[in-house]
Parts: sequence; C-alpha cells; structure tokens
Amino acid sequence: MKRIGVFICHCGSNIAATVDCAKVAEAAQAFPGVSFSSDYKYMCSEPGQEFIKDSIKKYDLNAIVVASCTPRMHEHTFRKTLANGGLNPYMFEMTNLREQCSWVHSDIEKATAKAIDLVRMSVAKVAKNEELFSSTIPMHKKALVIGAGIAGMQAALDIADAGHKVVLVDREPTIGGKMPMLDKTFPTMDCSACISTPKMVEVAQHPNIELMAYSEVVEINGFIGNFDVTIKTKAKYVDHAKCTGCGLCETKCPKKVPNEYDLGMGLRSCIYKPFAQAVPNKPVIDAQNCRKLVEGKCGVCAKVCPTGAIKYDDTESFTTDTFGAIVMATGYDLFKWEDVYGEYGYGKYPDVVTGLHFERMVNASGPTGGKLKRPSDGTTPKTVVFIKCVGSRDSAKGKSYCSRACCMYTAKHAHQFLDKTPDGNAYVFYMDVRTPGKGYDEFYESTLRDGAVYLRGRVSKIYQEGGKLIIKGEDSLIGKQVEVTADMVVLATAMVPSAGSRQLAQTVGFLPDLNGWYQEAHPKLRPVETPTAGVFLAGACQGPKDIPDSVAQAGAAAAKVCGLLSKSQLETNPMTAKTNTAICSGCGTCIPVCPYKAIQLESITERDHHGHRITRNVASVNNGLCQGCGACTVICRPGAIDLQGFKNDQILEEVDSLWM
Amino acid sequence: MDVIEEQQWEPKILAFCCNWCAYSGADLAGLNRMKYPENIRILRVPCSARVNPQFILRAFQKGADGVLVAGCHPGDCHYATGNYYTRRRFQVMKRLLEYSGIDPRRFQAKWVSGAEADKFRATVTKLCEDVKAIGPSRKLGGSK
Amino acid sequence: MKYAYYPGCSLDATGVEFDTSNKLVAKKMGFDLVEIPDWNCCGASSAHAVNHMLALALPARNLAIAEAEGFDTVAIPCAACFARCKTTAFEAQSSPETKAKISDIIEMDYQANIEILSFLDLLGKKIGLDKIKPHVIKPLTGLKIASYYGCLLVRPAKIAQSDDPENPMVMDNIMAVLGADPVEWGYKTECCGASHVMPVPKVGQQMIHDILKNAQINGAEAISTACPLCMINLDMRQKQLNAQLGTNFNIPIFHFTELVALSFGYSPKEIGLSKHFVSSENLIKDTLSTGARSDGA
Amino acid sequence: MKTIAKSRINEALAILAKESKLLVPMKVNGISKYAPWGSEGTIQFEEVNTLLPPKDTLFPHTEKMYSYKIANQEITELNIHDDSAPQILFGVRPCDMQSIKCMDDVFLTKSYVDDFYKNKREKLITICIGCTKTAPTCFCDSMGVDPSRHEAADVQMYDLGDSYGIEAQTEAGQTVVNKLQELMEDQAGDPTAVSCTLKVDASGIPAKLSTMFEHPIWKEISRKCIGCGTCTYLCPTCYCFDMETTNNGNEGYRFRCWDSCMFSEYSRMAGGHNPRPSKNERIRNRFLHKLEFFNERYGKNLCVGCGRCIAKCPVNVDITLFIDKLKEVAADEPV
Amino acid sequence: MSDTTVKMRDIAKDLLDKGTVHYIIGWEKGRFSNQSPPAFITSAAHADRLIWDEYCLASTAKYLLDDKFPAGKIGIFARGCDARAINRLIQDGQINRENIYIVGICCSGMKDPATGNTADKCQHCTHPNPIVYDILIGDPVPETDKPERFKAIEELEKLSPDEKHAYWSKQFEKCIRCYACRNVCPACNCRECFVDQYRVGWQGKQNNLAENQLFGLTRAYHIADRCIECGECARACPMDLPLMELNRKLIKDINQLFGPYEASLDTETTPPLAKYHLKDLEEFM
Repeated sequence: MKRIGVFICHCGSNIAATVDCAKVAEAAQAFPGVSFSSDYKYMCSEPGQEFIKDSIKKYDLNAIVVASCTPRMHEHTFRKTLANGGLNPYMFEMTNLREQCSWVHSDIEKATAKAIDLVRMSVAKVAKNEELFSSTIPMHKKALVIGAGIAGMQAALDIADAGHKVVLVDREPTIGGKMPMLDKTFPTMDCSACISTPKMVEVAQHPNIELMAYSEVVEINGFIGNFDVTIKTKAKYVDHAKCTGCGLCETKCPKKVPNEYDLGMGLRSCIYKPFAQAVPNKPVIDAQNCRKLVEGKCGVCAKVCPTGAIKYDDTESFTTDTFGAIVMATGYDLFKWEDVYGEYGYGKYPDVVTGLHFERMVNASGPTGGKLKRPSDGTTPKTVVFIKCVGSRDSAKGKSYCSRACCMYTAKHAHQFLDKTPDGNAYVFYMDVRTPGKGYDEFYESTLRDGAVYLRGRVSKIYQEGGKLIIKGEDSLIGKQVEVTADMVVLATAMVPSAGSRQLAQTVGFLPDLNGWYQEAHPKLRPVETPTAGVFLAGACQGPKDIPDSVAQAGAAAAKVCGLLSKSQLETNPMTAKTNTAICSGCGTCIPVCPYKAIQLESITERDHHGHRITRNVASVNNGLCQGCGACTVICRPGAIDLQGFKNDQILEEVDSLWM
Repeated sequence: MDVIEEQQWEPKILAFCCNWCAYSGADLAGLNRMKYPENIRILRVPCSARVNPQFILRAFQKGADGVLVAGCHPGDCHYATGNYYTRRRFQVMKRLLEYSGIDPRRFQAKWVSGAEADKFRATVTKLCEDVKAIGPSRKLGGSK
Repeated sequence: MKYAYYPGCSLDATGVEFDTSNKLVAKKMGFDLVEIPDWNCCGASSAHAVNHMLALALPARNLAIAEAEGFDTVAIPCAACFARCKTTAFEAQSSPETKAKISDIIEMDYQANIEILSFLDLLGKKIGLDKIKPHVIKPLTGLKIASYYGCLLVRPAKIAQSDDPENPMVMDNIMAVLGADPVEWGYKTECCGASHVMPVPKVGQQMIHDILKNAQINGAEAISTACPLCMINLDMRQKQLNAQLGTNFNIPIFHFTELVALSFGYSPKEIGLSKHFVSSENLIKDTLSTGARSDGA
Repeated sequence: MKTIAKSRINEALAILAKESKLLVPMKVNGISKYAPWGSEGTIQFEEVNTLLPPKDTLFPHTEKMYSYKIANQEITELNIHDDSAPQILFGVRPCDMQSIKCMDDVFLTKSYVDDFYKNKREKLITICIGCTKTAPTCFCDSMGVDPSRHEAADVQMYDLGDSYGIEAQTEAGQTVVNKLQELMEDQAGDPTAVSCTLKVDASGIPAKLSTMFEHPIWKEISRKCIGCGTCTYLCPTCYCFDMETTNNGNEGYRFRCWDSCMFSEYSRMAGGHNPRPSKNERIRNRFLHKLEFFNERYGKNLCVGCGRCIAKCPVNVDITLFIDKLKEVAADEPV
Repeated sequence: MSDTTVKMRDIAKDLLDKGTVHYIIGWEKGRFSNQSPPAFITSAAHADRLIWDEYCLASTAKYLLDDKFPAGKIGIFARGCDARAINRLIQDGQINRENIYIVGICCSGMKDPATGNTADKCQHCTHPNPIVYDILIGDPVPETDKPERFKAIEELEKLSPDEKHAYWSKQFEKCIRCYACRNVCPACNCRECFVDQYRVGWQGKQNNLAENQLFGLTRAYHIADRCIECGECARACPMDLPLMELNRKLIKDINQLFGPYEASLDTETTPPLAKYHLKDLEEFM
C-alpha cells in the first residue's frame, strides 16, 4: 500500500501568485493513497528538502510527489532528496506547476483547478511507481579511432594526450588521409604536407597510440564501455619489425605501376610507400602487381633487402580488442563525375581533371614536380576553366547538398594557377560563392583581384576541338551563352562518404543519413554523438567539411570520449524497457523498431501448463544499449515489453485520473 | 448534460508531450510567460513514440474533449527515429477515430520543437478553440 | 517480323529518300514495315506550342490505330514525330486521367502500351547489329563519318530514353558495322537550329556552321543523320553558309539508312542520293572502291 | 379453455405493460431477444426462439452490486444496489422456462440465496407459450422438456391458430390473467403437440460420465473448439460470473458480469497457475457441468435443449453429437 | 463426392501412412448438411471423414497455435486464406514452417449456411489460391484485387461524425464480448490478450457500449497492418458485427498512406506500422 506525500511549492510568488497552493495541498490530501500533503515556499531550498526528508520519516511515506517547476530543472535534485531520505529515488513524480500552469495562466481559480488536476495525475502515477535500481557496466579505458585522416589523427592525439590508450586504424598503407595530398591550404596558403606530416609523426611516436595502418575493422559487438572489435591487418609482405625503411627495394623493383597517391598521374614500384613521408615509413608489396607474387619470378626486393624483411608468404592477420568508446573518422571520397557528367565528356578528355589532380600537379612532391602540365601533351596550360558544384547541389546528376569546401579550394586553385602562369586566364563557372569562414571571403576577393574571371552559370558542354577544349556555358548574370576555349578544365567534384562507410556503420550498429553521411544523434544538440551510445563522429564522415572544421569536430569527439573514459564504470539509466516473459510471445515485432539494437530474441526453457518442458523465444532488452524511448512498448500489442518509469499502467492511471 | 452545465462547461484537453521537444517547448512558453487556455493538461512521455494509441482511445472513452500528441520534428527525434513511428501510427489512428464518429478536430498530432514555444501556444489555443466550438465530447461509446 | 511504320509528313516530301532507304534496308533484312493506315500529322513543331491536349491527341490517334491493328512496336524515322509520340506515351502512362482524356478526344481507346522506337533504335538495338552485319556486302571501309543525332532523339532524356543523352552510340555502332570509321566529335547532340534558319537566320546559320566545323576539325568526311529536318538543314544550307560566312563547306550529309543501304549493295540511284544538295558521288566512289579493294579480291 | 384472439393481443400487452415492465420476444437492431414492449423493432411471437436467452432479465450481463465512497483511506459510504422492479416475461418458450428453473436452483436453493437474483425473481411473472413448431437445432424434449408447455410458468399460453389459449398456473399468474378478463372468451380447442426433429438419448449419461473424467474423448471433441464464449453467453443456463471493482478516485462500485468457463483466464489463479490450462479441460468441465455435476446436485440437466450453441458455434461444436458419441464409446475404452 | 474430397482423403491417407505427418487438419461433415466444421485426422483409417464442400468455412490455420511444439509434422489443408494465416503465424514467430506440411487447395469460395449465398468472407477474397504449400490440389482459380471490397468503407466515410457515431454505437451495443472474433483471428496470436490483463487495466470487463467499442477499436488497431482479410472475425461473430468494416478501413488507409500492402503474402516484409520511411506522408503534423 502506497503512503504518498505531496508537496506543493510556491516557488516564491512564481507559482503562488496564480495558484492557490494551500487549496491544492488540501485537495491533494483527499486523493487516494495520499497520507500527507502540504505546501511550502521553496521546495528546492535546503530547508524545503529537509522538510521532505522529515515528512518521509514522520509520516512513513514511501512515495513522493513534488509540484513545483519543470522536472527538466529539479527532478534530479528531488530524486537525491528521496535517496537521502531513505527512499528509492524513483518513487518520485514531479508536477510542473510553474512553466506549465502558473506562468501561462492568469485566472487564479482556473489555474488552481488545473493545478489540482496536474497533481492528481502525478499522484495517480506515483501510486504505480516501483523501485528502480540502476545497474553499472564496466568501462574499458581504451578508445578506437577508425580512419587516420586529419580528423582521426587529431581525435587520437587529443584522447591520447588526456592519458588514455587509443588504437588508430586506417585501411591505407599510410596514415594521413587526403590532407598530405594537398598542396597548400586556404586561406593561409601554408603547405598542407608541412602541417599534416608532423602530426602523422606525432601520432606514430605517441606512447598512448597504437597505430594499425593497412588494417580494417571487420566486426564490432557489445555496447558502450564494452565494444568487442575485430581488426584485420592486410598482408604487407614486408616484416616491418625488420624493415628499416631504407627504400632500397623501391629503387630496385623492376615493375612500375600507376601511383594511386598521384591519382595515377605518376608511377610507383610494386613494393612501395605511398609517398616519401608516409607513416609508417616502411613499404608494403602490392600483391596484384608484384611479379614474384603473381608470376613467381623476380624476387629482386628480397635479394637487395639488407635486413631480410621481405616476406612473400605473409598473410592477413586478425586482432581482437575491447574498447570503451569508438570514434568514426572515415572521411570522404570524391564524387565519380565520369559516370554521369556526359556533357563533360565522361572523363574521355584527358585534360578535364578534378581538383585533387590539380593539387597533385601543383604539389612540388607530385608527379610533375609542381609544374602545371596538361595530362594530354605535357604542355603548360594558358587558359584554365574551373567548374564548381560538379555533383554538389545538383540533384539531377549528383547530390543535393553543398560540399562546403569547393568554393574555397577553387578560389585557391585559380589563385595558384594565376600565380604560376602570369599570362594565364582563369575562368570559374559557379552557382554561388560561399565563403563562410575566417579569412575566407577576403581570400576569394584576392583571387578576383588576381584576375580570375567568375562566371555565374552552369557548363552545358565540353568538347575537344583540335588540341583545345571548348567549354560552352551560360553567364546567368548577363543572360547570355558563353563559350570558352581552354587548355584544361578543373572540376570541383562533390564530397561523398568514403567507400565502405555505410557497411561500417551497419557493423557498428547505426544507419547513415539519406546521402550516406553518418547521422549525428541530434542535429543541434548532439552533433558529434551517434544514436549508438559510445560511438562518436569526427570529420567529413558526418558531412562535407574543410580542414579546420574537421579538426574542431575531432577535438569535440575526443572530449566526449575522454569524458567517458574518465569513468571506471557507467551507471545505466534504470528507466529502460523490460520484458514480461510470461506474456511475451517472441513475435519479435519490437526488434526492428528499436533504434539502438537493444532488443534481441533469447530462448528460454520452461514448463508449460501441462508440465512439458518447452523452449521458446522471448524479447530481451540490453539495458546497456536501451535509452528508454519506449517505441517498443507501443508496437507490442499485449504490452509484454514495458518502459520502467513510464509503464502502461502508470500512464493509463494518469489519463483516468483526469476524469475522476 | 443540461443547459446550465452546458453554459459553464469547460473542455478538458489532454496533451501528450515528448520530454525533449514538445515538453520543453511548453516549458519555454512558460518561461516567456505566454498565455494559453487553462484547459490543457500535459502528460510527459520520453518520446512521442511512447504514446500508445490505446491511451488516446482511453482518454476519449473517459470523456476527453480533445487530445494532443506532440513530439520532435522528423529528423530531430532525441531517439533518432521515434517520431517516424509516431507519424505513421497517428495518421492511421486519427482516421480510425474519425471513422468511429469522433470529430477529427478533437485529436491532433503536431511537431513542436523545444524552441517553438509559440507553436505550442498556438497549437493548444487552436485545439481548445476548435473543441469549444464543437462542444462537449460525446464519449467514445457514450453519449453527450 | 512486322513493325508498324509511321513515316510522318516529311518522309513524304523532303525526306522521301529516307523513306526509300528505310524500306530497302527492311526488304534486305527481311522485316516488314507496315504503314499505319489513315495516319495523320503528329503535330510536331507547332501543336505543342498551341494546345497541349491537341499535341497529345494527334500522335495518340496514330498510336491507337497501331495498337488496334495489333502491333506491339512502331518504328518512327522522323525525330520530331518520334519525340511527339514518346511524349504522348509518357504523359498517358504517367496519368490515367490524361490517358482517359486523350482516349475521349480521339474517340478511340489508347492503351499507351505500344513500344515506340526511332528507326535508329529499331535497327541498332531492337533488331541488332548482328542482324545487319551479314548483309554488308559493300563495306564503307575507312569512311570517316560523324554520327549526328540532333536534339529530338535524345532529349528530354527521361522521355526519349536513348542509350545515352550526352553521348549516344547507336549510330556510331551501326556505322562501324558498315565498315565506316565513326569519328569522335563534340556536336553529336547539339541542336541543328532548323527552326531558327527562317525567323533568325544569323542564329540558325551559326548553329549549322558550328556543327559542320566541328565535324570537319575532327576529320569527318561526311555526316550521317537520323532526322529528316537535321538532314535537310545541314545539307541544303552549306552553299548559303559559304556565301554568308566565307567558309567552304562541302560535306556530304546522309540519312543513316542511306549508308546502310549503300553497304547492302544498293546503288546510289536506287537510294536516291542524287536528291542531296551536296554531292556525295566522289566520296562514295572512293569509299566503295577502297571497300572493294579491302574486300581483297 | 380461455382464449385471446391474436388480433387483440396488443390490447392485452398494453394492459400488462401498465403496472410492470413488459418483456416480449422482438428483433431489435437485427438481434432477436426479449425486449421491453414498445421498443424499436419487430415483435416475434411466431418465431421459435430468440437468439439471446431471457437470462439477463434475472441475471444481467453486467450488474452493479454496491457502490462506496472513501475519505482518508476510510470507507464512508456503502450502498447496496437494487434495481429490481416488477417485470413480466411474455412469450417465453418452455426450454427457456426450464432454464429459469435451473437458475432458481442455483441462486435460491441449497442454503445459498443470492439477493440480487432473488429480488428480481420475486418480481417476475413468466408467461410461457408452447411451441407449435421447432427449429432443426431444437432438442428440448430429449432433455426432458415438453415443447408445448412448462409447469413452472405463472401463465401458460397455447397457440391455437388465430387465438391464444391461456391458463394461469400460479396465483401470481391468476392475478395477471384476471387483468385480461374482458379480452378473453371461452373456446374449445387443445394445443397441438409437437416434438423435436433432433433427438438424442440422454438416458444414463450422468452415470456414465461420472467414470469418464480421464477419457480420451474429451481431447477429441475439444480439438476444434476455439475457446470463445459464444456457447456460454448464448446459453440460457450458463450462470458463471466474475466480480470486479471499478475505482474512480475516492469512489467506486463493485459489479458482477458474465464470465465464461471457455475463456483460458477464467480459471487462471493469481499466481498464474491454471487448473484448466487447455480447451480440453474446459470443454470437459462445461459438458460435465451440463450433464453430470448439475444432475448430481439438482437432479436435472443444465442443458435445456434450446439448441442455441449448436446454431451459433463458429466451428459447430455440438453437444448432441457429443452425447451420441458417448453412447458409442465404452467408458473405459479409448476412442 | 467432389474429386477434391477424394484427393484430400488420398493425400491424407498417404501422409499418415508414411508418417510424414502425425495428424492432419481439414474438414468433416457436421450434424447438419450446411455444417462442415474443422476435423483432426490422426490415422489413415479416419481419413474418409475428410470432406470438401461449400460449407468448409472455418479456417484451419489458427489450430496450429494449439500445438506450437508438435511431436512430429502437422498436416494442414490450406486455402488462400488459411495459407496467409499460416504465413502470419510464421512471421509472428509462433510456428515453424518445418513443423507443418501444407496441402494447398485452390478455393472458389464458400456459402453462407443461413442463406446459401456466397459467404461474405469469400465475396471479397483476393487470394483464393494458397500462396504457400507443399503440394497443391486443384487448378488455381482466377484472382483479382477486388477494389470494390472497400465500397462499404467509402460509404461510411461519407457520414457525418454524428451519423458515424450512431452507426457504430448501434453495432457495439450488440457485442456480447464472447471474443470469438479474437479467437478465430490468426493475427491475434498473443500469449495473453490485452483484455485479459486486468492488472494493467487496458480494458474494463463490464459489458457496455464504451468498453465494447474500446475493445473493438483496439483489436482492430492491433491487427491493422497484419490483417489477412480472411473475414473469420465477422463470420464467427454471433451478433453479426460488421468487423471487416473496421479492419478494411485500416487496410485502406495504410495502403493510401504508406503504399499498397497486403499482409502475409510472404513472411519477410515488415508490416507498415513496424517501419517508417524518411519521406513518409504528413497529413496534419
């Protein structure tokens, strides 16, 4: 039998001015189950809380209703009060008399009547409350960062600097991601490699960071604090323990193939480091092309290797580890414009390239040693056309979203080109120029001053005529068609989620958004969290970003992770879903509805009414994963799965109480 | 109900509000001292997806004059996807209620974000006006 | 195999040799082209600018007749007719109301389920290259030809449903099968400006000029077309262009089926090549002779 | 015998309806049942039987028993509920008349008297009308009921073609008949005896059943049962009920309402244990109750042969087929 | 005797003899000629009790719930409606396909025992041929999607709120809460129905219009996206409540709102109310 105590707060005059608190308290006294009822000036005050604790003892109360401000403000306060008063903190309900009654009404009589109703609802509900106890789950003080681009590296460093162990995984032979490929960064024009490679080294040397390059996450089980992860390390065919990275093998390797790092514009040997400052700075063998591995011949690298590090029989290896938190930093890829932009020639014109090609070309360590040359004939282009929004903001052919960085790097490219080619002409076709960033618009202005010609309009056709490219487009500002004869065209292609990121998201247990970007838990308030507790987002995997934004978000994600890892165990929220196995028929309808994959079918063995042993399935909730939304409770027709703290009978009582 | 009662009749309207958007929207309305009719009784739930259509049936059975279900805008759900189910459930439910002879104006489901104090005020005010216009609820299975 | 055949007005007039060559090709390849009985003008070039329903009803009547006759495919040589028919089918398929309205207007039941093919797609896709190959007895070896599709066969993409709106290849493939050498060029699908040459000659002429020029630069000796209007426009106005713009174009223009027919062994006379403004006599002589040589007697 | 011309029957009803609530067989809202005379619907004297039995005139589907008020956890008010009033049940058929006798046994005899029932019963006048035709599903005469009359009725009527013969069988009945004096004339003529087309031999069944509690026949006949309450709710003699309280804040009331031994939760105990876990046990209980237990306690079958369950069971579970089958099987030999 | 009956008996004999199944569910004659209730044949000797005629109205599938953990395979004769019911039970995790042997029967409809006309439940049948079976008896009968089955609903929708209320009150006043509708329904396969959970208090036990209607609407909503339109509820109802007018209303709306959907044509497709689409319609939110 419940012995309920009701406490009506005046909140000074905030409530008392519009609600006759004494009258409410008096009315409450008569509600079923109420043993004590009173009003008080400030319930949240120290003496107010003392009053509650004393009353609990004095009147032997076992459930409390406080009618004051919004529970979003003081629910936690009063729960503690109950705990200190010797009651289970969940034998408590709060009535919102301030924000939702006194402040929004002026007629004292009506407001008081409403207040009485609201308190009756809380009393009716608390009469059905049950003691709840939060369990704890251990926190493995180790973080996993997936993807070692600038965001991943930054997150790893921040977490590691805070004194936590981090495993940093990247599928490429080197970490660093796209940033080191770039030549200069806007708007400051400092050398991209010069600021990214030191970070790579720092990562490599950090005592708290375990680097796993050339590796992929293949399986993730468990939940916040306890993610069991399996990581596959691809076969390198080089024993990095023995290898000194001297590079002799690379020089001697007889077979050369196009270098991915230079987007196929340059050549590399089949035993290779993607680029000079690669980290780890040791080579791997490209099994598809290595003559030894393909034809069984050659073996030069093994012969020349001074430390005998070459290992042709190397195989992929698997490691498993447990992590408390995961940071997703899988970055982006470039939109495959060749597949859809027929009007730009489907990539059949060699001199139509992407911005990233341009970066490699103007990069001193790139295939052309920093000289801008036409891929077709190696001549220096005099007229270059830049086309923005290739795949971005173009739902007809590409994506409807804006890729955010293109406006700036295109301005940078135009600037770099004019810088290198004093007598050159740069034309930029654009839809809008978006430069929301520190020093961004100034930079764009300077590019205009450099002489870049900005044409507002789309390009309808590119074709070759003689050695030249003819670009036909529209200048919507003068409303005329324009035609430019150019030597080279640079496309600002859209950013898209990196290959395999959707699959990875499913492995982790959340769904990407419509465009395949990782969906944050809340667009405004939880931008670096995912719906899966303990999994965070850094960098472009969440949506197109430039470098500073990626780094900033990486920092934010790291801060969240550190917050988690600073705890030795996690208290679970006891207000989670719970199955009544006697009623549950194991239909499993609740399973797909749960956004957290917290529900699974588990089989139980019992005796049926005739005493036969039977084994049947029932839904079981993992309260480490369950966040207490209650979606499952509604899909469950017999109400076998119910939400503690918001149980069906509690809500029904609340509803009924309004019409007593 | 006789004439005298009829005159002094005040509708009672139950509003299910999700804790993260609609309920905080209502709080914000209070913070801004906005005024709306006293007829609204808010019932707090973690997510609009926790609102079982049977609760609405129950309210109408007991004599609710109007019922509101309010949650986060699609895409803003604190629990990522809850309100997508809400959206499906209550579009179906509203039609079923209407079909059973409950004036469609008596039941509403609305998206109210934590910032949309005014939308909350406007919504409940409108709902209240509508209900007052229709008159006392003919209880589900009951009579006026 | 039987196909409904909708020649349209122009194949009765300026494009008569297109009609001839189509029929020759069909005869040789052994399929029947059955002209839709009592067909009417499809309304192209004017109706759709005047009255939307009329522009749908005119082609619909022809299609409905073809359906009633029990055909499942109709082949349409004229690109404009093709575009109008496809549009009609598209709108009818996407809205039952429209379909009903149309049927009501033409007082016939239009199902909108008959397959509508350009003559190009009929040969190159439906019937297929491998069916063409065996009949090529006089390959056009080495003939550098620019395949010109124009706009109506490929646009709007979702209606025309060509193999590729930006870079169609059907005609190029056919040309290759004939032994010719299709050139890579930039104006495959640009508009020929036919409707401009009368009202605004400057614009129209410029458009023709650009096409011919680009074909020339990319080494084309001739241009193959799939639209009677493009054909006449590119063919008839070269002289005028040379006079106006001081160019010296002399590029033979063909209906693509004329070239097919040639390679099938029909004589220029049978096909009616003499009707063209720009003479193709020498070009063909050379080509066929080299062809004959490469046949390696 | 005394008769009333059918043409004047409405006058008679008008007279009867003066002092008490008059219930007559009617089709109301598509359902034939005993409804207050004058309610919207069509009177059905000529039909064999109503779909709904008259049992709710004495034993309502839902019956308020008492209401209470509470203050400070103390009961302050307690009102026993009694809505009994004079009622006349007109045109009740012999089978249903028999069912009232059965319920009388249950609610009024053997040292337990149910006041709610008693109050209603004492104020009830039963006017029985003999059947002149039977439905295919009627088998009352196999259950010891005479389809043409029932001695327990206060007034017995006979269908004589264009008039009704009337006989008072009790004092109460006589007073009613007296009210109709001026409508009545004397006329010769005796009721046509009818008998049911559907026959079963129920002799010796109770004895045989008493040895068959564990017999496999139960499993066989129960298999097709879907466990709904149609048979029990349409049965004129099924009197099982459940008691519940509706609590509305500080006041509430206790009511009883029909329950069905066919429902799985009917016999489920608080702890979840169910002595009749499957329809096998439930069907057995129902049939044994109808044909054995009741016999042992009150010396008559609890089945009156009205045939409603046979007509309406969605899967044709048929008590007469069961009785036939019982005849075939030996008590100890499995089917 | 129809040759379907002959085939049924032969197949039943064969299955029972071979021990493929340890019993088989079909139909037999009842006491009256217009009754062909379900039958459970446990040995080949009794196979000749089986019958196929125009009064085999009851569904066979629901009985599978009585034997969720069978000793051996259960044989079952299934028409279109029964087959969909079986799918329903499988998708709801109540039975295993491996445990049952389905003898499909192509069905051209049954008769109403009272009137002799085509039974309502069959009038609007969209899938007379079983969609799942191990062997099939008879040749498929033509199927149409019968849009006219929503006619009655459209008529009701036209009524004013007051008229609608009056209509349904009239109906639910009749309800005696025998729960026959629930007990025949293949979509009603909960271990414990909400109406039986007095502690939670979803549903009051009193028989009055309010409680009756609450039950009716709740049940309709519970099966909203899973109803297979077998029409058993309406057939079983002793008070002739037009229950399919509730179920079809929900089906109609769900199709309209979330795209065409027919329940239990397979065992994979998630029912519309258990999933969502980001671009779902919003009528009033």
